[in-house]
Amino acid sequence: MSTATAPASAPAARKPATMAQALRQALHDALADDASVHVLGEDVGTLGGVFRITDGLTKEFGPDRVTDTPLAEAGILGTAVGMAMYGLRPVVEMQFDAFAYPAIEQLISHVARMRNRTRGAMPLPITIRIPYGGGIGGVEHHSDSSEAYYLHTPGLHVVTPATVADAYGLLRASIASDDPVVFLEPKRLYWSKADWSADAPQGVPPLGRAVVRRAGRSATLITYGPSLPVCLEAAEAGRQEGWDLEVVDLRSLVPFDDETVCDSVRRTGRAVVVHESSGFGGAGAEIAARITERCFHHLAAPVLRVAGFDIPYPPPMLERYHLPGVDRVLDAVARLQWEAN
Amino acid sequence: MSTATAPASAPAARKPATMAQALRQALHDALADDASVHVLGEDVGTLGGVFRITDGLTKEFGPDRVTDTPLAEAGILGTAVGMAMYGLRPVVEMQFDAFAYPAIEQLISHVARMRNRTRGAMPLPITIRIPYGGGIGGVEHHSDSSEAYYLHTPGLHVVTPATVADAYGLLRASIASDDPVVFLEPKRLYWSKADWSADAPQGVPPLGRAVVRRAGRSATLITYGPSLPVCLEAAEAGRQEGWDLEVVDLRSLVPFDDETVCDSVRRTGRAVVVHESSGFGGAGAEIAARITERCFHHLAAPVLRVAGFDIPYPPPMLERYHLPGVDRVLDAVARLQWEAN
Amino acid sequence: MAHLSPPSPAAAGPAKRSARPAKTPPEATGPGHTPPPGWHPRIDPAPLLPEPEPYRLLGTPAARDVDPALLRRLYEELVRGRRYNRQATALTQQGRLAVYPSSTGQEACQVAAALALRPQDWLFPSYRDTLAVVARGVDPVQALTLLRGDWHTGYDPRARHVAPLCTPLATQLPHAVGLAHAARLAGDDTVALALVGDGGTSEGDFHEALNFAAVWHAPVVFLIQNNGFAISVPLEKQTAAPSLAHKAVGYGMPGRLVDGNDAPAVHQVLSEAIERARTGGGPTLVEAVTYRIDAHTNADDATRYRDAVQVDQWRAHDPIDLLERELRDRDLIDDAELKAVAESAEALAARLREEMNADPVLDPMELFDHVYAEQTAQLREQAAQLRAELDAEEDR
Amino acid sequence: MAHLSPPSPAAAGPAKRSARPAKTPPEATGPGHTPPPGWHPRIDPAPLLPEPEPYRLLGTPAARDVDPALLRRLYEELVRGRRYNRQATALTQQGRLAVYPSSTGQEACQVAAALALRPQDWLFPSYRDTLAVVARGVDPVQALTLLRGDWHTGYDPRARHVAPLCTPLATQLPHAVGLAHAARLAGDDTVALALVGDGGTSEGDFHEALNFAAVWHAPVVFLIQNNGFAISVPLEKQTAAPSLAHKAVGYGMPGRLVDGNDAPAVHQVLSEAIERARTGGGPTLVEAVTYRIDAHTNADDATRYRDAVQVDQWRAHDPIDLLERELRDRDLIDDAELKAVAESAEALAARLREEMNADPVLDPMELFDHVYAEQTAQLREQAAQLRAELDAEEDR
Ligand SMILES: Cc1ncc(C[n+]2csc(CCOP(=O)(O)OP(=O)(O)O)c2C)c(N)n1
Ligand SMILES: Cc1ncc(C[n+]2csc(CCOP(=O)(O)OP(=O)(O)O)c2C)c(N)n1
Ligand SMILES: [Mg+2]
Ligand SMILES: [Mg+2]
Repeated sequence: MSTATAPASAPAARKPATMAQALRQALHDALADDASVHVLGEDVGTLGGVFRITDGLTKEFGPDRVTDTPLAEAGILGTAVGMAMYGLRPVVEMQFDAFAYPAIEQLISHVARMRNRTRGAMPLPITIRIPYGGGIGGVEHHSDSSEAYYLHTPGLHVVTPATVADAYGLLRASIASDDPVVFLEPKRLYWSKADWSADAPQGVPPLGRAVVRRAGRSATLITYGPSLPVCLEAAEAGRQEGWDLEVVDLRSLVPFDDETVCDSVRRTGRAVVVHESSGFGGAGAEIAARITERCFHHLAAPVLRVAGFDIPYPPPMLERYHLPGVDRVLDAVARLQWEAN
Repeated sequence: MSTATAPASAPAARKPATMAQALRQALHDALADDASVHVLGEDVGTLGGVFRITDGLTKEFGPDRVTDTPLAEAGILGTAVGMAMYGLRPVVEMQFDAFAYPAIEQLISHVARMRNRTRGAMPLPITIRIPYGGGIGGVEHHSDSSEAYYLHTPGLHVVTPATVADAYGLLRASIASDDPVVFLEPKRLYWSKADWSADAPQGVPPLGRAVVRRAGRSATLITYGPSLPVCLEAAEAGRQEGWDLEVVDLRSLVPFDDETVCDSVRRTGRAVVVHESSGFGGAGAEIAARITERCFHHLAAPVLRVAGFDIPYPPPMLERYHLPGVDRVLDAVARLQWEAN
Repeated sequence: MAHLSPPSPAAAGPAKRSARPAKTPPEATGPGHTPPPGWHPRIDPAPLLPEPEPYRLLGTPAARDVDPALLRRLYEELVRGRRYNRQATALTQQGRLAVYPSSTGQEACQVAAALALRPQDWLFPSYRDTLAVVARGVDPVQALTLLRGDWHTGYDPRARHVAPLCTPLATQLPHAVGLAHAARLAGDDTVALALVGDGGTSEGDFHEALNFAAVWHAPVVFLIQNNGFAISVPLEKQTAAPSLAHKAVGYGMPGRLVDGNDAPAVHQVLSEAIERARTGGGPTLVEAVTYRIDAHTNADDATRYRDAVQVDQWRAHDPIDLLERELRDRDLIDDAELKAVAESAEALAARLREEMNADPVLDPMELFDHVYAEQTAQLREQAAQLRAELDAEEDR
Repeated sequence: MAHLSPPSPAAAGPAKRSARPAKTPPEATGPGHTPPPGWHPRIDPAPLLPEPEPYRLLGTPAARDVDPALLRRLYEELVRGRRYNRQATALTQQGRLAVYPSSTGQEACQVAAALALRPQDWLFPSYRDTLAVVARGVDPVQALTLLRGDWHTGYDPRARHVAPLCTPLATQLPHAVGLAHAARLAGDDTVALALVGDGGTSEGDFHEALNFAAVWHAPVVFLIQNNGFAISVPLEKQTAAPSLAHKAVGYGMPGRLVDGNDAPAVHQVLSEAIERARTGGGPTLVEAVTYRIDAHTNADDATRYRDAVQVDQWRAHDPIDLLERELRDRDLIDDAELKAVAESAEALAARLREEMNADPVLDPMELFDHVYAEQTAQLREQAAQLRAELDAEEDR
C-alpha cells in the first residue's frame, strides 16, 4: 500500500486512492497527531486487519498503540471504555457487522450513557469502526446492516462515509469527537477509488452534516454509505425517463441533518429513501417519518422507501435480489404519483 | 396469589385479576398442557421471579421444568436454543429489559435465523419474556424500552399485551407459536387489574392482529403496551376539546396489522403514534412511515409521533417529564391541522 | 508473605467425584514421537491455585503481626458501615431512597477494599458496594444519588478515582482492566480494584475481563464477594467449581481464597495483590467468602429462598464481632474508644437522615444537557418542547 | 483408562513466575475462629487438572491396545479429509466456492470427533469443521453449501444430528449444552460434542456454556482445537493460562490435554469423555494441541504473521504421517490397502469436483419462505414485488 509510509505532512498530489487507503491514512494521521489515540481489535496488529485498514500501523506505532486483542468483542469495547476513562481515545475495530453484537450491552449500557450518567464528568471519546453491509459475496453473518440498532441508541453518533474523501475526513472527525461514534464502513466501497490525497483534503467535515451529491429538481433520493453509488447511478439513468433527481448523502445518521434534507424535499416535493438494511424499523422509517412531519404540505406523494427485504441477509448467490438496485430505485421514483402534477 | 393453585380446568367466575396473575396463569396452563414447555431464567424458580410471574411454578412442575439458571443472559438464551433444537419449547425470562442486551447476539444471529438458515428444518419455538418500559421508579437500566431493536430483526415476532386478558391470551399464543417470540411485558401494567378469569377466556387471540380499543371519528391514536392506558385516558379527556378519538392497540409489532391500522386512519384521516421508547428510529417511525405510504391521500395532516425523548432513560425523579402523558398526546392531536378541515 | 511454598491442591480434601480416566501419558518410545512442536509447559499452574481453605488472620497468631492502628481503623469503618447500611435501609422505608441493596454482613470486604487502595488507584464498584465507595472517601450522601432516584451518578468519578456504581453485572470488570492497562502504558503506578458478586462471575464479561487482564498483564485486582446468593439463587446453582478462586488458573493468574468476614485478612490479601499488580506482577483474582445478612434489597423477601438457621450461623461469624473480639482480647481498644466509634457511626447516620430528608431539586431541562458534548438539533427541539410544556404548566 | 492416579500438577515444570505471597493459612487458635460457615471444600480440584503434557498414543506402548481396525479407519478418514481440504481449496481458486477455511493439519481432531460419536449423539461444529461434518456422514457436497454461497445450511441438522456449521465464534457452545440438557431431562443417552477454536475460548459464550454445562451436569464434551492461531493472533496473545485445558477446573469439570495430531489419542480421550457424559459423569473440556498448516482461509496470507520454520516443524508432526508410521511399523497396513485408501480419497475429490462444477439453481422467491412458519402480510407483499420484478426481467 503506497500511502503506508508517507509521513502525514509530506506534500502529495491527488491520485487514485481507495476508500480503504483513505481510512488507513486517517488512522495513521490520528495516531501520529495525538498520542492518546489507540487502535485495538482482532487482527488489527501484525495482519493489518482482515480488510487491511490498519496495515503497517503496529509496525509504525508499536503494539501498545495498535493492539491485537483476544477474540472477544465485549471485552474489546469494555476495555476501551476503561482506557477512555483514563484519558485515552480508543479506536476499536469490530471485524464484521454481525460480530459487533456481543458488544451491544457495553455499547448501549455504558458507551452511550457514561457522559450522561456522570453529568458530563466522564465523556467517552471512543470510535467504533464496523465494516457493514453486503454486496461482497460474504457468507452468513458477514453482510449485516446494523445501523438501525445504533441510531436508536441515544448518546451515540452514527456516521458512515460514502466517498473516499469522506472516509478520511469523517473518520478523523469521529476520532476527534469527544462523544462515542459508531463509524460504519460500507465494506463494498472499500475498493472504490477516487482521486484524493490526505494532503489536499477538503477540510475535515463537521459531523452531522449531509451533503447534496447531485442537484436535481424532480425528486430527492436520500441515502447513505453503500447505497450512494446506486442512487447516483439511478439518477443518471433517470434522466432517460425525464427525471432530474437530486441525491442527498446523509453521512451522519445521528445527529440527523434535517435542514439539508428538508431543504431538498421542499424544493422537489418528492422523496425516496434508499438503504440496504431491512426496511421494517430501519433508518428509512425514521427519515420518511420526519420528512413527512416537517414537509407534509410540500409533498406531492408519500415518501417512499427502497430497502432490503425483511428477511435475514441472504446468501451470496441471492444477494442481488435483496439489495436495492437501480431498477428498484427507479420503480419507486415512478410510483411518486407523477400524474398528480 | 389466589390463582396459583386453581387447576386449569376448574370453572371460575370472572373476578379482578392483575396482569401479573394472568401472565402467571398463562405460564401455568402452558406448562400443564404441554410437557415440552420449559421455563428458565434468573430467579424464576424458588423466588418466583422478581415480579412473581413464575410464583409457585417450580413447586408445582419441579425444577427441571421451571429452572433457576446461572446468571448469564447469553447462556440462558443460548441453552434455550439447544433445548429447542431437541424439541422443547423454552420460555425464557430476562429479568429486566436492559439485562437482555447480553443475549442479543444469540437473539439476532441464531434465534431469529435458525429456521431460515435450515430452510425450515429447525424452527425454534422460543418465547423470550422481557419486562420493559418505565414508570415504576426504577433506577438506571431498569426502565428501557428496547422494542425497536427487536422489531428490526427479521425472524422474530414482537408481541406486547396491554390488558389483563391479552396478557394471558397473547402469552399462550406466543408459547404455542412455532416461531421465536419476543414477548414484551409492560412492567408498569403488571399490577393493573381487570375482571378476568382464565376459564372464561375470550379465546386465544391470533398473533399479529391489532384491536380497536375505542372507536372514534376525529383521529386515530395508535399505541401498544404501556401507553394504551395513556391513550385511552387522552381519548376521554379529548372529548372536552370536541375530539372523538379512536384508539388502536397494536398488540403485535411484528407481524404488523396494516389492515386494522389503515382502516382506522383512512376513516379518521389523522393519526398520532404514541409510545414511550425514544422516538428516533423507534417503532413510531415505522408506523408513521407505513401509514403515510399506504394512506397518503386520506391524510389531512402528517402522522405525528409522541414518544420518549432521544435521551438515555432518566432517573425516577425525572421520568414523568420523559414519558408521554395525556397532555403531550392531546398537544399532538391539536397539531393535526384542524384548520385545514 | 510469610509462607512461600505453594500449597498442594490435593490437600483440599478427598476426591468427591468418581475416579476418572487416565491422564498420565504413557512414556514415549517410538522414534520421532515427540510432543506437538507448539506445546511447552508455559507456566506452572500450582502456584496459581488458591489456598485449600479461606485464609484467616483473626484468632490466629499471625494477627499479632498486623498493625493495631490498622485493626482499629478497620473496626471503626466496619461499625460506621454497618450503621450506614441500617440507616439507608430505614430511609427506603420512609420513601427517601428508591431502593437499597444492603451489604450488612459484608462490611469487611467493603471496608478492606477501600482501605487497601492508595489515592492514585481506582475502585470499580458493583451496585451493592456503596460502603466501599464511602469508605474510599466519596461523600456518603452523594454516594446514594443513584439509589434515591436522583441523577445516575452523584459524584465525579475522577475526584476520588471511583467509577460509577455499576448495575449491569460484571460489565464494570473490563472497564477496570482497560483503565489499568492504560495506566500501565502511561507508566503510572495505578492499580484498579474491581468488585463483583458470585452471581456476576457467571457472566461472559467476567471471563473476557479476566482474560484480557492476564494477557495484558494489567495491574488489576478482582475481588469476588461470594455472599452465597445471587438474589435467590444459591452458589451451588451458580457454579460447580471447587471454589470461584479456582477460575484464576484458567486465565493464568493467581487465585486467592479468603474469609470475607475477617477484615484484616481481606485487607492483607488485597494489599498483597495490589502490591503485586503495582510492581508489575499482573492481575490477581481474590474470592472472599462472606454472607449477605439482609435481603437482596429492601424490596426482596429472603425468607422465600433461605432459612433462618443459615443466617444465624453467619451472624455467629459476624465481621464486626470477630474483629471486636480480637481487639478486646488483646486489649487493643478500650471502652472510651468503643464509645467514640459508636458515636462516629451515629453521627454519620444522623447526617444521612438529615441530608436525605430534603428533596433534591432536579431541573428537568438538564435531561438534554449531557447526552452529547453539544446538544444536537434534535435535542434542542425536544428541549424547546419540554420548556414550553413547563411554562404552560406554570401558567396554569 | 489404564492409569487411575491423577498426575500432580506441580509436575508440569518449574514455576516460571516470581514467587508469590503466602497461601497456607496460619493455624487457627483463637476461640470460635472457625472458617466461614458457608464454606466447605466442595470437590477436590486435583483430578480436574489436565495431564502435564499432551496425551499421546502413537509411538507409545499403549498404542498396541488400540483396535487396529480403528487405526485403519482413522487413517482412511484422515487421508480422505486431507484430500477433501485440498480439493475444496482448489475449488475456491476456480470460483466454485466463495471461501474455504481449511483444516489441513487438524484432520486428526476432525476425524476423531466424528468417529467417537454414536448415532444418537449430536455434533456442534464451528465454521472450520466441514471435515468433521463429512466424517459424521453428511453428504460432502451438501456440507459445502454455506461456503459455496448457496443457502446457509445445506443439510437437515436432524438427519445426522449435526448442527449447522457455526460462524459466530463460540455461540454454538451453549446450544450444545442446551441440547444435551434437554436430552438428559428426556432420559435419552444422547451426548453432545461441541467444537471450538483456541480463539473462540476468549468469548463470553465459551464461559457461559461451560458454566451451564457443569452446573446442569449436562452430557456434553467440549473440544478445543488449539491450532495456535485465531487468524493472525497467536495463542500467547489469546491467553496466559498454563493450558486451555486448565480452564476446566474453574467450572468444576475435568480438563484433558491431548496431542491433537495423534488421531487415536484424540479418539480415546474423546471417547472416554463421551462415555463419562453418557453415564452421568457430566461434561469434560478437552484441549487438542494441533496446528493450522494452511492459511486461515484461501483469502488469507499467513506469511504476514508467521514464519515458515514453525510450519515446517509442524509438518514434521503431521497427523497422517504419525499414524501411517504406526501402521507401517506394526505392519497393520499393506501397500494394497494404502492404495485403496488413496483411491477412495481421489474418488471423493473427483466427486467434489464434478458436483461442485454445476451451478446450484436457487429460486429467489424462496427468500421469503422460511423467515417465519407462515409468511407475514409484509413478506407476502415483498414477495409479490420481487415476483413482479422477476417477471418484468423475463419480459425484457
Ligand atoms: C446483566 C445483569 N443481569 C441481571 C441483573 C439483575 N440482578 C441484579 S443483582 C442480581 C444478583 C447479583 O448477584 P451477585 O453477583 O452474587 O451479587 P450480590 O447481589 O450477591 O451482591 C441480579 C440477577 C443485572 N443487574 N445485570
Ligand atoms: C463472534 C465472532 N467474532 C469474530 C469472528 C471473525 N473470525 C472468524 S474466524 C476467526 C478466528 C477464529 O480463531 P479460532 O477460534 O482459533 O478458530 P480457528 O480459525 O483457528 O479454527 C475470527 C476472529 C467471528 N466469526 N465471530
Ligand atoms: Mg452474591
Ligand atoms: Mg485457532
